[in-house]
Amino acid sequence: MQDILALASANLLTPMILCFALGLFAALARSELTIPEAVAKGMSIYLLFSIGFKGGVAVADHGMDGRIVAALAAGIVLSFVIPFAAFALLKLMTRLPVTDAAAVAAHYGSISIVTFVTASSVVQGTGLKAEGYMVAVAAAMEAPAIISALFLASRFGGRAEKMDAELWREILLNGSIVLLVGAFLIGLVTGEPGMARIEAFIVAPFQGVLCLFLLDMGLVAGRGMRNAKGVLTLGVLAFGLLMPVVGAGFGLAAGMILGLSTGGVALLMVLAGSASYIAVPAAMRVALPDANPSIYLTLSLGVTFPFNLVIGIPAWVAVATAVGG
Amino acid sequence: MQDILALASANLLTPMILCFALGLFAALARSELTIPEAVAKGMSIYLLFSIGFKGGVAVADHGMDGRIVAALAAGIVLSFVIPFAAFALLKLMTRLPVTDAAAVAAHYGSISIVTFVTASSVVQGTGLKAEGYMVAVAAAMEAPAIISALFLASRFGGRAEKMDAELWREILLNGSIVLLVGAFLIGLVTGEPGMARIEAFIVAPFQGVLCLFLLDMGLVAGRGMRNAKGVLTLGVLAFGLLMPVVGAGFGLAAGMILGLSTGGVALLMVLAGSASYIAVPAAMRVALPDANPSIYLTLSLGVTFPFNLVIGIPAWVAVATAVGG
Amino acid sequence: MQDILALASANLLTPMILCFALGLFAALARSELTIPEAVAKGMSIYLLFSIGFKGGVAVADHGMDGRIVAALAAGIVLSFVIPFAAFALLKLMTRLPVTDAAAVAAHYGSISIVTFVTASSVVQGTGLKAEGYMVAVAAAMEAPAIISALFLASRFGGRAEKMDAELWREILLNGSIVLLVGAFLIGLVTGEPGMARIEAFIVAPFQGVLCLFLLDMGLVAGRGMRNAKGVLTLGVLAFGLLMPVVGAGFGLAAGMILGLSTGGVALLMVLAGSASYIAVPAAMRVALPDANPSIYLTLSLGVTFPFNLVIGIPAWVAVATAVGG
Amino acid sequence: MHKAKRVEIIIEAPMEGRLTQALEKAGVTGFTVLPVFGGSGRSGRWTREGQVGRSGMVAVVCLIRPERLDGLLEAAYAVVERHIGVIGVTDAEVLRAERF
Amino acid sequence: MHKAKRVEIIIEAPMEGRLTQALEKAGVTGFTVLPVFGGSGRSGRWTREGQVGRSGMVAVVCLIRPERLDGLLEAAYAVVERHIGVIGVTDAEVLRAERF
Amino acid sequence: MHKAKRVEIIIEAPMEGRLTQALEKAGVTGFTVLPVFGGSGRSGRWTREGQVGRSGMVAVVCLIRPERLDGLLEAAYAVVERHIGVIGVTDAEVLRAERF
Ligand SMILES: Nc1ncnc2c1ncn2[C@@H]1O[C@H](COP(=O)(O)O)[C@@H](O)[C@H]1O
Ligand SMILES: Nc1ncnc2c1ncn2[C@@H]1O[C@H](COP(=O)(O)O)[C@@H](O)[C@H]1O
Ligand SMILES: Nc1ncnc2c1ncn2[C@@H]1O[C@H](COP(=O)(O)O)[C@@H](O)[C@H]1O
Ligand code: NA
Ligand code: NA
Ligand code: NA
Repeated sequence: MQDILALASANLLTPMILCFALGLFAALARSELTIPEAVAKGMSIYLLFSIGFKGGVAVADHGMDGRIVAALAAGIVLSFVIPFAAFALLKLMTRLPVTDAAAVAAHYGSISIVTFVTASSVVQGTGLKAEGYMVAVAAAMEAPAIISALFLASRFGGRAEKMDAELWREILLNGSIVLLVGAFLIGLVTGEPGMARIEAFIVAPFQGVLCLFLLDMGLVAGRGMRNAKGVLTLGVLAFGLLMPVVGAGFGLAAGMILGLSTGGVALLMVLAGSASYIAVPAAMRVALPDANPSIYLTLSLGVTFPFNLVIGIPAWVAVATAVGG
Repeated sequence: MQDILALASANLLTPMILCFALGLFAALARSELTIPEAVAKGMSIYLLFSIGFKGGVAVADHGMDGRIVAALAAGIVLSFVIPFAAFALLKLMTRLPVTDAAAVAAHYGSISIVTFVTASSVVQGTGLKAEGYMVAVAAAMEAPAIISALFLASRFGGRAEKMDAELWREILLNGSIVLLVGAFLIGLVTGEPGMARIEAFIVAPFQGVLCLFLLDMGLVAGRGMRNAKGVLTLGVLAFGLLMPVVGAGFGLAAGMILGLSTGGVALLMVLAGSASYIAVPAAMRVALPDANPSIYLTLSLGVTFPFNLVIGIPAWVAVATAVGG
Repeated sequence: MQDILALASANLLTPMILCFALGLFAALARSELTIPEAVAKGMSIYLLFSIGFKGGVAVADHGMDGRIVAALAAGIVLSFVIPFAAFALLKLMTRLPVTDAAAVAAHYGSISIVTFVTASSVVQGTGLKAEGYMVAVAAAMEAPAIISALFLASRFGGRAEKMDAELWREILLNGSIVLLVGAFLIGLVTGEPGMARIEAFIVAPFQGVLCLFLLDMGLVAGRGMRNAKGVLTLGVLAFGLLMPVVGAGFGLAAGMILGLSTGGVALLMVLAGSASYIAVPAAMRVALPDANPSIYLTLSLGVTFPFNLVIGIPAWVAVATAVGG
Repeated sequence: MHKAKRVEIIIEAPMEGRLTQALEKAGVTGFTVLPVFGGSGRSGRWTREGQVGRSGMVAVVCLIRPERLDGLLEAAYAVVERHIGVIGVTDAEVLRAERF
Repeated sequence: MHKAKRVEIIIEAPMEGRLTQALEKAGVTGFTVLPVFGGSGRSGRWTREGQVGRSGMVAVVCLIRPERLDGLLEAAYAVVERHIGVIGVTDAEVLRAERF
Repeated sequence: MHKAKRVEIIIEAPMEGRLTQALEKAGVTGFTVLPVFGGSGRSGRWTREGQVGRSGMVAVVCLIRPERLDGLLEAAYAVVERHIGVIGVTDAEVLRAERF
């Protein structure tokens, strides 16, 4: 417990979290501070590329761990299963209509890549190592949850669009999956010599870019919170705080079964406990258009994302350390 | 005098100034070279964040100097007072209508953060130190001048909008103030350990980013000059060259009274002698809409900014050195 | 031959080429991965500035080589002459109308600055040196080809607009020429001291930025290929693969006559063998509006650019080494 | 100058591809997509700045022969129906009728 | 299809918030804000590229029932009056009238 | 409120300068340039994203007195003639007629 508190407060006073807080403050105070959309997207491309490439180089270095296939399969299963838990919880705790509940469930089965990126940097900062292939696991967890959600929606009377091939292509080839997996493979192929060439670009400035990116995330989350009045009932809010813990529990179990390193377990908890706000919302606008975007966006961006950033990440690192060490 | 010339020519041949000159040339020659708006805004966010953060870390390192409050107060007073001097000079030297004169005066009471950033890098380049809290002083000087200008406008028969709470919020929470003060506080809280994490991002590439940013400023200033034909009478032009000297004089006096370091005096001169072209123009469009934007923008961006960059900064550094050493 | 293959495969497995391949794949698979236009333009500004500046510093260091004027003249002549060869080949190999053939010819006389930037980084990676003033030669080669193309178009019955002063200004002062030459001059004037100030920005991250930029180029080229169905006949396609070899031959001859270093010869081959897709297409839209942009853009971006990146650059480096060493 | 209708559809960006495909199927010969900064409607106020991902909206403008209006509206409506957005139609005239 | 008016207001970006608030007060149910690259008018030519700060202009487009036009114009005019910009109105028709 | 015409010209970005110069010569007192994300027409589908250089298209919107329409169209047509793009005209009304 003390460890968790120490880690949490150490985590709280990093430039990253403070930048996020600054963004939150600015948005809630309705400052006109904004990061241009193109710049924010540019930074996210940088972060995805960097984290994917570093993961690939790590795997190239330490050899292809035999457990990579098992880990990928575990990630896919988690992403399929978690929406059912989320849906059940939502039915228990809230009065959301079926379609909204299914849409929210999809977000929690999928992952937040920014949470993952931040967690990677925290894990590394605490001196832990994690399996390089965790970025591939992250990519594998993006999409399956969407199927579960559509199944839930049709099964319980909601109205889902047909999942046509076009929608599948869009989901599986969404920008962040392609970039993450692509950069991972490039890192895998080029290994250390490739790293030597571009290290000054993708390693040294990483944490600084992450700071500015989290500033923008704070702005976005804060704007989401401002729009949340009326949207979020107490039950929905409580779900947004409880579900990441439940998800992280799933991740912990899976990580232990897989026999991942301490850092790897922490990252899998973070993935399972995080909620998507890029790929899944866009898919939901197409596949479940009757679901209300303000609910799922506010929950995932305005409640769960900050919760994970400030409390979840340090907590899961501490738990993984306690369990693993 | 020789010192000033030596410094000036050393300053003239830095990549920064030459980049500004390149931008000027390209704009005056109507090259289609442009820096996308989003990229320019991204760079300015980087520069503000970096300078604010470094200031905060410096204060964290050397301890909270007791004089910080005095310096902030001095900055606010300067920002209030300078518009009166500017207005008087304008009445003497030009035939601008009251509203235009008041609007111009607001710009000169406020500050140009890019001039400040450039000056910081020159001050550091000449081996001088400056108080880390000067960035907070810069932020404090942004807004007060606007009040003076509105007072002047109503007092002398111009037509000013009512300053409603909304306008105040906009001015005080404008993006650059929030970012500068926020980054300062983040630097103050995280100190050296925070710096160690993001140094590779915010320190090493700083001067290079400043180069590209000044290239863009050159483009903007040059476009402003091209539009200036007809707008600027000789009197107005002379004001744009004289006023920064007058402002710097105020800054020198305040700096000596405060007992700032040599670098600090130079920076306060730069602040007092510079004219806003981001926060104040937007405020004037709301508060004094009858004032002609071409006049104040051309003056501040097309005349005073280049003057400060090329002559002012090295001159004030030399003066501060002569007076201080 | 073995050298070429070794170099080619070493070149193929660099992060740069793999990033380009990733972009190609993403575009052909219709992934929604995109790099915002502003970010792509920002990166290209960075690359042009960096390469220009480094060239200028290199010339400042090693002294103004007497051969610079000869090299510039040679570049201009190449750019004038190559369109005639291209036009003749097009008439032989394809059934393109005169106007289209002239427009395509203009692209091949001019140069692709991204190909040049990539080649510079490969040349440097193989331990070769090249004349710093090659960037000035690149700039000199951008425009003359346009005149040849307009001459060809009017001579053979096509319908060209009058080349008015305005169009000339646009072409000669197009963004990349101004930036490249400007940065070159700034590097020349500030030399090593200037470099010391901004090295951390323009040297260390260079290859990493180039990676992300080539990812975008891959996306652009892939989109071009997707639109190419129907546009490219076999003859036109063959031209796009043969012409860079012919152009490189011209470059080789010129480089040998000039007595350039091995790296310099390779770069001149790359320049002569590359095709413009920024400056010339815009000029063609104004000067030869009846020419079909899909043909010239697809050829230069979708065929010749990838060919040069993957095969041309390593091949010309190997040829230059074989001939020079 | 030829009589035409100008149809303006404000729609969520993720639906753009589906809308324009439907328009093309309905025999539309051209359209233009404009970026949108923000807006307000039944689903509240939103701004583009700071959106993440493919969110945001676009405006699709389409000039067509009057007799084609109904087909277009039907096709567009099928796509837009359950989505956030509006469709506005104005009378217009066009030059270059060979293009329609 | 229902009769409507399409109002298009070109205005300075710093005034956007005030204008849209005024529109909302005037009972408008929706509007769309489009970015503007540049333009020309009595105050001369300008382009967005290279502007610093919150400068630039936006286009606010608003579809409303004809009977609401006067209220809207009054509200808009009060904001725009002393500012750079123009207001244009065209006749239009809209689908989805339940939205207005 | 005064009668006016609203002219909307979609044209390639490299031609923007020439078009607006021609408009000014034709006595137009103002116009607005809007960015375009993409579109489709006889020359196929295109999107702005990922374009390099000065490519892409813009929309130029111009409100004018009806009696000036012919002059404007003539001037615009001379520029646009051989280029990709469309011109649409709608009836409009404007406030602030002193501006036209
Ligand atoms: N009356 C209107 N006039 C113009 N744009 C509108 C109008 N109503 C809605 N919109 C646009 O359509 C989007 C979605 O509208 P809604 O589905 O009503 O939330 C809004 O954000 C606006 O951009
Ligand atoms: N007749 C017009 N047609 C279209 N846009 C106009 C017109 N007049 C002015 N504008 C737009 O409104 C802005 C300000 O106009 P002004 O207040 O006349 O300088 C211009 O920069 C244009 O974007
Ligand atoms: N009917 C139309 N309605 C709206 N925009 C059009 C139309 N036809 C063409 N355009 C626009 O004009 C551009 C060029 O058209 P085109 O010259 O037919 O290829 C297209 O990419 C569209 O942006
Ligand atoms: Na999850
Ligand atoms: Na000042
Ligand atoms: Na060439």
